[in-house]
Amino acid sequence: MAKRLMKGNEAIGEAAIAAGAPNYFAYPITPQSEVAEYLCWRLPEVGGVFVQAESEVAVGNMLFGAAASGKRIFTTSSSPGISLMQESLSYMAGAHLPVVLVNIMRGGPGLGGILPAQSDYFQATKGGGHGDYRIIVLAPSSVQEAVDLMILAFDLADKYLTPVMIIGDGMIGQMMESVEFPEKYREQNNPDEIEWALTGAKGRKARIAKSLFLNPEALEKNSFLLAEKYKVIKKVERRCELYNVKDANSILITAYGTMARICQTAIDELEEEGISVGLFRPISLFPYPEEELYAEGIKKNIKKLLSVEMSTGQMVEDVERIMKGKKTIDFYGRTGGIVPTPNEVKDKVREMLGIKKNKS
Amino acid sequence: MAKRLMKGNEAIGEAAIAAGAPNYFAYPITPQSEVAEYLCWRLPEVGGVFVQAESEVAVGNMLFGAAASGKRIFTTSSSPGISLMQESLSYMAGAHLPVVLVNIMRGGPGLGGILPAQSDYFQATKGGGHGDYRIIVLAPSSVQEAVDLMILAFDLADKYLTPVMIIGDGMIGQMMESVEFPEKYREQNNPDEIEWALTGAKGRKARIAKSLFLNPEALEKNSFLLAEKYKVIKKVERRCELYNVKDANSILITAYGTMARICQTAIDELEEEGISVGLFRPISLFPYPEEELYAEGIKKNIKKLLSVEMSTGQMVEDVERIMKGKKTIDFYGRTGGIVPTPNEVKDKVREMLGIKKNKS
Amino acid sequence: MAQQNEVVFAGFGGQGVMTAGQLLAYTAMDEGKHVCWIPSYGPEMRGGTANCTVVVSDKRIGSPIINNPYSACVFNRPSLDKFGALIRPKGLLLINSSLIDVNSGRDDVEEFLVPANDLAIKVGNPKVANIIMLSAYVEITQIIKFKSLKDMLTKKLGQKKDLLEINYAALEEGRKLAKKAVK
Amino acid sequence: MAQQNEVVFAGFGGQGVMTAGQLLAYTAMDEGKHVCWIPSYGPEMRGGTANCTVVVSDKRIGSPIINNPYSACVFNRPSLDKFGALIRPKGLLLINSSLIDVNSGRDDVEEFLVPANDLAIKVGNPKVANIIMLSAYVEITQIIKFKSLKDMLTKKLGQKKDLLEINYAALEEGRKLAKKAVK
Amino acid sequence: MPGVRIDKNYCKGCELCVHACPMQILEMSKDINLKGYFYAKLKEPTRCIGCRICAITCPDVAINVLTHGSQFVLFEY
Amino acid sequence: MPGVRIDKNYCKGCELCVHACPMQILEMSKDINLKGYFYAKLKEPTRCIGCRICAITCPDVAINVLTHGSQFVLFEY
Amino acid sequence: MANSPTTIFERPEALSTTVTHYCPGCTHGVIHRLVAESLDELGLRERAVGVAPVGCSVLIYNYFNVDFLEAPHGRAPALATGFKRVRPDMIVFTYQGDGDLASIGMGEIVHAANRGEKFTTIFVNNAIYGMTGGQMAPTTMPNQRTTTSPAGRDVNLAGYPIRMSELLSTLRTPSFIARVGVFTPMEIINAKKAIKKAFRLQMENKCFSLVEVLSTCPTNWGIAPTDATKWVATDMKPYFPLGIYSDPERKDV
Amino acid sequence: MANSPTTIFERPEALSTTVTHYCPGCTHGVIHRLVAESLDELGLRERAVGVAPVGCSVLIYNYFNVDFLEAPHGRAPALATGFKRVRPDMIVFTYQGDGDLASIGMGEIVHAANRGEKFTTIFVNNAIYGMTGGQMAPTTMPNQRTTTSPAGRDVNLAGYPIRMSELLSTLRTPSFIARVGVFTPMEIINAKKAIKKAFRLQMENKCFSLVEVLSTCPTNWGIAPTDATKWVATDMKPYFPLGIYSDPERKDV
Ligand SMILES: Cc1ncc(C[n+]2csc(CCOP(=O)(O)OP(=O)(O)O)c2C)c(N)n1
Ligand SMILES: Cc1ncc(C[n+]2csc(CCOP(=O)(O)OP(=O)(O)O)c2C)c(N)n1
Ligand code: SF4
Ligand code: SF4
Ligand code: SF4
Ligand code: SF4
Ligand code: SF4
Ligand code: SF4
Ligand SMILES: [Mg+2]
Ligand SMILES: [Mg+2]
Repeated sequence: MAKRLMKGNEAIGEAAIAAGAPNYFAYPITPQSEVAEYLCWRLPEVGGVFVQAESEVAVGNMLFGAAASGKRIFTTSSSPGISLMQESLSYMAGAHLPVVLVNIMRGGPGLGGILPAQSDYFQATKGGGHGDYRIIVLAPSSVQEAVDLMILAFDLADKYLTPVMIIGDGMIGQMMESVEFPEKYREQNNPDEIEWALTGAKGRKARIAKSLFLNPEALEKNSFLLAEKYKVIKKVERRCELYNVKDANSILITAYGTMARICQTAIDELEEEGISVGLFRPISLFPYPEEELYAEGIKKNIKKLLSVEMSTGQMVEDVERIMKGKKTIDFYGRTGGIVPTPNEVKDKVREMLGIKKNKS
Repeated sequence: MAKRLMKGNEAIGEAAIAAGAPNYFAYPITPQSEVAEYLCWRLPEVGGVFVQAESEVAVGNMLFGAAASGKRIFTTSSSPGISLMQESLSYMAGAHLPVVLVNIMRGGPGLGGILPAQSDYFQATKGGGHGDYRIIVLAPSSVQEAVDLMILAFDLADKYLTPVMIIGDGMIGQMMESVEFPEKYREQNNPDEIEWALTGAKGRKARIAKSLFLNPEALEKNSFLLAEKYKVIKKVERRCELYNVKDANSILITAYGTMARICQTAIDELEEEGISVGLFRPISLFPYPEEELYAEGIKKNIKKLLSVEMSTGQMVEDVERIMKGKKTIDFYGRTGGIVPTPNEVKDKVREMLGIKKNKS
Repeated sequence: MAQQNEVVFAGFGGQGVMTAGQLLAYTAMDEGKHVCWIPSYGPEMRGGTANCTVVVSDKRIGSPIINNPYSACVFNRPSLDKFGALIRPKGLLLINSSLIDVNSGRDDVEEFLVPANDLAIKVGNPKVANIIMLSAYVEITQIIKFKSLKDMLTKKLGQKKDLLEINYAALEEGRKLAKKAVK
Repeated sequence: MAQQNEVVFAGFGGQGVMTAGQLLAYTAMDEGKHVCWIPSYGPEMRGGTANCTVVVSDKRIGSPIINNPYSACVFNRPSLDKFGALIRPKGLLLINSSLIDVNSGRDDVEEFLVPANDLAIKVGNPKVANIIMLSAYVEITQIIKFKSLKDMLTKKLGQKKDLLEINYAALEEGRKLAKKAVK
Repeated sequence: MPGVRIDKNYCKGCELCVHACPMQILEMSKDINLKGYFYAKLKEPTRCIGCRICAITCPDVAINVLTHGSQFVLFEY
Repeated sequence: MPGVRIDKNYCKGCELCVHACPMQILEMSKDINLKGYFYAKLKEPTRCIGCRICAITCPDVAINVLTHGSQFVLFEY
Repeated sequence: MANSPTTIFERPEALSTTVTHYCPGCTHGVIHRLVAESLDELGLRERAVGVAPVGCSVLIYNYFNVDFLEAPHGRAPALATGFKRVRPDMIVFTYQGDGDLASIGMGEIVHAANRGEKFTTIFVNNAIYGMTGGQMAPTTMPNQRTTTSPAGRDVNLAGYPIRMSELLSTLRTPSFIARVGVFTPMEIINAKKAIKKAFRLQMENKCFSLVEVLSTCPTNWGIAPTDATKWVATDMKPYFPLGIYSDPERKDV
Repeated sequence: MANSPTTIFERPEALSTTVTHYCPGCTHGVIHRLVAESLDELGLRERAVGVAPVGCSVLIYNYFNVDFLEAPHGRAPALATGFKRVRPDMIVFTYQGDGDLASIGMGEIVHAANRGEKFTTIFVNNAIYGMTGGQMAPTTMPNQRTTTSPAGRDVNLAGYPIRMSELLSTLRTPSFIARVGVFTPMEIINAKKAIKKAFRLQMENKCFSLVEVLSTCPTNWGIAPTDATKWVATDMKPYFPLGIYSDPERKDV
């Protein structure tokens, strides 16, 4: 299909249609309102469903209801809105329902600001809701990848019957890049072919989509079932990308999303200075590519690891856990809408290597 | 003061009064509705404020408003209710407001069940809301400790201007034990003596309690301010208790709350069998007593660590991170309202030591 | 008596098993012992059986959850079936023989039959079956002083003279029976 | 031309700087280049200045955020003050001399004065100042073929004949001026 | 000739039907059902007019109403 | 004799006052203020009746109204 | 053959044979049956999806032969909206208590009604939080004793009971809104009519429909079932007048 | 001394001298001033606490010499409740847009009003989400174009605009509820009266008070400020009738 120049927010909306999920429930919030502004006219064109809800609490629960139909459905929001969906997320996870959520992160906590941030990593990966559950979390670093991961997200949601969240910083939503969509758009799921979908108790026992188990044995069984599911996901759904990784590396940077691209530029420029740095970019944040990171980080040419984030330090805790104290791990972060620039990353790397900053 | 036999839920309510915080906003939910049923008649007696809100979303925000007055205020709830407070929690943290919340945890995810659980550890300690913030988390293991930690919680909230959460499993709320309260109950704060409290712009500039910073530099400044705060808290507010820790220990158990007491019984009985096991009980879950745990866990007599939780495994991730891969860490958990019994813990320990289970 | 004693009170909702347990706990506390009372709560509550466990100990109490309690007072059949089996060997079992016509069938526990409801009706109020059972339990185990229990009742019931009388009577009935039983 | 070229379009909201940037990005993409267009968004938006950065490259683009862009087209004074200083040495700066009566004062960048508003009024529509500026920029840098830009405009404006005419005229004006300037 | 069938094991002894029956021909039995409830029973079967009022009143759907042959309908339901 | 003072730097040029003035003695100036807005100004000061309508209409509180000596009050406000 | 008996009243097909967990005399049971009968009589059971609330009726799905969703407390209308929008061919209903709908769920029900979502809500108003042990609800009567208003609801601190049918019928979007009771056989008959009509209107894709049913909670009211139905008639009905508050087929409301 | 001029209209003390960020002609500015004047005239500024919404007026605290709280979107009434309950001696008000109050904040405003919380709400109804760029609000007029209803609000999918004053005045708890406008000088004068009365009633600890103000959003409506005020008069006013909907001092409402 021909390349198109598209804003991330619009591309995300179109990607859902391509994935056979033209069913959207949302509440406006900067910096991702363009998704709704795009889909409100685009979805009717393709016979989809567009609902502007009264709140994000309602959105989370509309998704819950719609998901039980077996059709693919999704929402997009930003940090404060996602916080309001935590109860329903916990319910959907507990009821084993597939749903895709996109969080175009803005600065927090609280009302914070509307500029790009990555400070919802903990909320997304550790579970902001109550109870023993996790959700799959994917982090695109370009508009094209946002499109590809959207489509993947729906497949994973259906495969594992779990909520899947795409987290991108404000830049992913706001920037325009060229994107390609699949030649053939996917048909919507046929509920009648889905053994758990609520289609009416016709000629079969009634089906129930629920998370209540008054009998503790049953509730524990459900929680262990979830735990098993996450084990499998951790085994087979880890995704990451390496950049400029070679024996010459003295430092390995970990960064995800747009932050990783910025590090790439810093890495290229450092290479010219004769400083060789590798980049480990997790694409799936849950499951975290633990083995992969460890394998790279443990290499003896790697003196230190550096986690670069648009936060005061969240993913770095996972990097520490995974590296088991085998290497020193440094952190560089800006937050609240300020994005670390390639220069800042370069300075940090030089500092770590005890190299004097050459004028520039 | 004379000992009183009290239900945990009621003792928690009385403790708040003792702490000079007779201001309560809540929405009923099992297994902690007794707090409201106690305070609805008890607070009027002491000239306090009792408000049954329309929802937990409202509760979180009533707390937000009330906290800005400078008076001590609090709520109690259980897992799903706490999930609904995440947005407001993030706001209060961002606005540097003191507030105390109690989560009498029940089985989850979703509606789950109403029996005791510890599956909200991640939500509480990693921040279920959006943005760069943390909250102080304390975990009592007896009704008396629940009372003591309630009083401490209000002091910490005022000291650091941050939300503080007490998490206890359903048992803490339901069980009756003897408790003592301070001889002298604390007076309520006097707003006029608090430099940040909203008392009316009389003869001074207007004060604003907010979390919005449209200027990214300002927002980052606020986030770094929070980060600094957490650094200090991590340094000076770590709390834990050791039980039966000695050189004879071959295994160190980590457990918190009621779970720790159950482990104590198991430990006592194992000791009689000649199996020596120590217990590390974190009292503050954030900040986690990292140095303390490491110091105990690293001792060479300790073959393995065992994290026992009423969950499918949450705190164990912190134990792993803290032990830096220096020791193998095992996990035993029951969840959904099922509480590991001393026998199960004993069996697990024997299994870890490769000891055959002696009939019992 | 053991350094730590555990007893389960179990029966239908409405048979006053929770109160019986609380009375024991209050009294033991006043005698300076460590106590822990924990109810069963949750699904089984509504329209079903209720039970509580009371732990009385000379030292700080560990697990509030007891797999195999030392003793139990069972007020109805389901409770006997459930807890009869759980009691520790050499343990103690009081059975409300007014409503339960069988026994635990265990030979490793001491068993006492207490026709609590019949005696209650005899003293004039079916509601005090729980007091009769409790008083018998206290007499047998001496876990607390009989006098302390009486004082506690007096304290709790306060002014309600007539109620007090019936409860005193109930205490006596339970005690008499236990004395006989223990011979 | 460098392997990667970055240009900032900056001015008041309403001066069409976003559109200018997007036109460039669309065209460069059609020429098979890697492109990234990123707007400034946030507080400054409402009633303030607006700007966007366009990165055009032969290889995959790294950071969408550019500290020191190669070039800038500034439409008003605040934009000159902000971006004039950021441009890389040997960089390129186009100044809307209709509204800006000073220059960057830098001797290490190539500077061109484009009286965009005046020329726009001349061709009959003050709104096409952005097209004039863009066309001048393209002529100078040859970052894309002039023809491709014209085709893109044709594609975007489609039927709107009269508008098209004015835009063509704007393109020519910008180009003429640039040719002169570059001599 | 109409009649009602009360499934005593659905009955929870709430007595609503007893109070509702226009003929006052229902009563509570002296003995209890499996769940331990005193259940409702028909006192004078012959006087039953098959009006179904007891049945529509019962929260536990413990009552069926039958009739032999034609049955006048007191109300549309 | 009443008069109005318009602080042109508060003015955003919305023209609401111009339309509101019962005497139609306000107009928009040809030049702009610091913020780049064409601001409102008094066309015929002498005809101002000091009714305050322009002032209460202004969303940006750019207008003060003064008077010398007594001033009849068109409306309680 | 006058001697082969014909059944003139029996358990509806849409109801399962499970004995409910409801307390003796709790009229949740009657309301369940009315819903089941309506689904059967309109032939909707096989394409119906119910949404359970959090409240005593959370287990409603155990008592119906109908597909069910279990909503978070108060959010049933949002779930119903989500499901119905993607499956407009199905028949969707929520069953909610007064705490669920009128307290925590206020936002969701008002907006679902205002958008004119094509589902049916059965609103069971028993003036109390039954499941959690009898706390005060927004519908609790003035001076009514509850576990969180032991001295009776103080209208000066907690305000007056909320009348949802009146509140919702201020919305301009067409809807069917009625308040009925099940405290006498006569009222049960009327309640049945209203509930059936609510479903019929959904069937015809006409509008959002809601039936508020005054119900009892003998357990938490602390009175006998027969006294509970009397209390509804004497105390609740005067404050919560029965009737049709909004009807797409009647313009004069 | 007829030649020393006396000021008969000037910026109220409760307003700061900061130039607002509002678009030209946005009547948020007028409403701010009316609130400030009321506080000054009643002598309440020094014991007042405002609660800012999330919406274009989120920065309201920059424009007042009054203590302020900044609420999460829609929750201002809950914050006001919390603050006022612990400081009944203070004067508390919320300032909320229609998205904030009528959409996400529906539950909080209805329950605060129903509990009869003693604070004042200024409800700015401009039929759109201003701050986020002009999306549809619950109050958006039928067929009104917005960024999420580019073809105009479709009442069959999104329902009709919600009339909050009518909805809230169905509550039995005493309250003062009025709808006013600021689209002509005359209406501004009436609006001032209503807002001042709302604060006076709070001062006297009488009841909850809410004033709904029909406001403009020239920017997102895409018309000139002067046309915007006309549109309020011609299009909004007929659907949102002005007047007093509930008044503790008048029983005949
Ligand atoms: C978020 C959340 N808050 C609170 C609860 C606890 N809770 C369960 S049911 C209920 C109220 C039930 O009352 P009502 O809706 O009137 O139903 P009823 O039991 O009276 O039929 C509450 C508060 C919950 N489960 N979830
Ligand atoms: C939880 C949450 N959801 C959404 C938003 C985004 N948001 C900010 S303001 C607003 C609506 C503003 O509209 P309105 O309340 O009418 O105020 P106005 O700008 O029109 O004055 C929205 C949806 C947010 N900040 N927080
Ligand atoms: S059918 Fe009518 S008459 Fe017969 S028992 Fe039932 S209520 Fe009484
Ligand atoms: S109404 Fe039903 S449940 Fe109640 S007594 Fe009669 S038969 Fe039994
Ligand atoms: S005071 Fe009245 S007359 Fe004078 S300018 Fe203003 S509106 Fe016109
Ligand atoms: S109303 Fe105010 S802002 Fe508008 S033009 Fe007049 S003075 Fe300027
Ligand atoms: S508690 Fe009340 S509402 Fe719940 S089942 Fe029992 S009687 Fe019915
Ligand atoms: S966007 Fe609309 S509401 Fe917001 S300031 Fe501008 S005109 Fe006013
Ligand atoms: Mg209820
Ligand atoms: Mg608005």
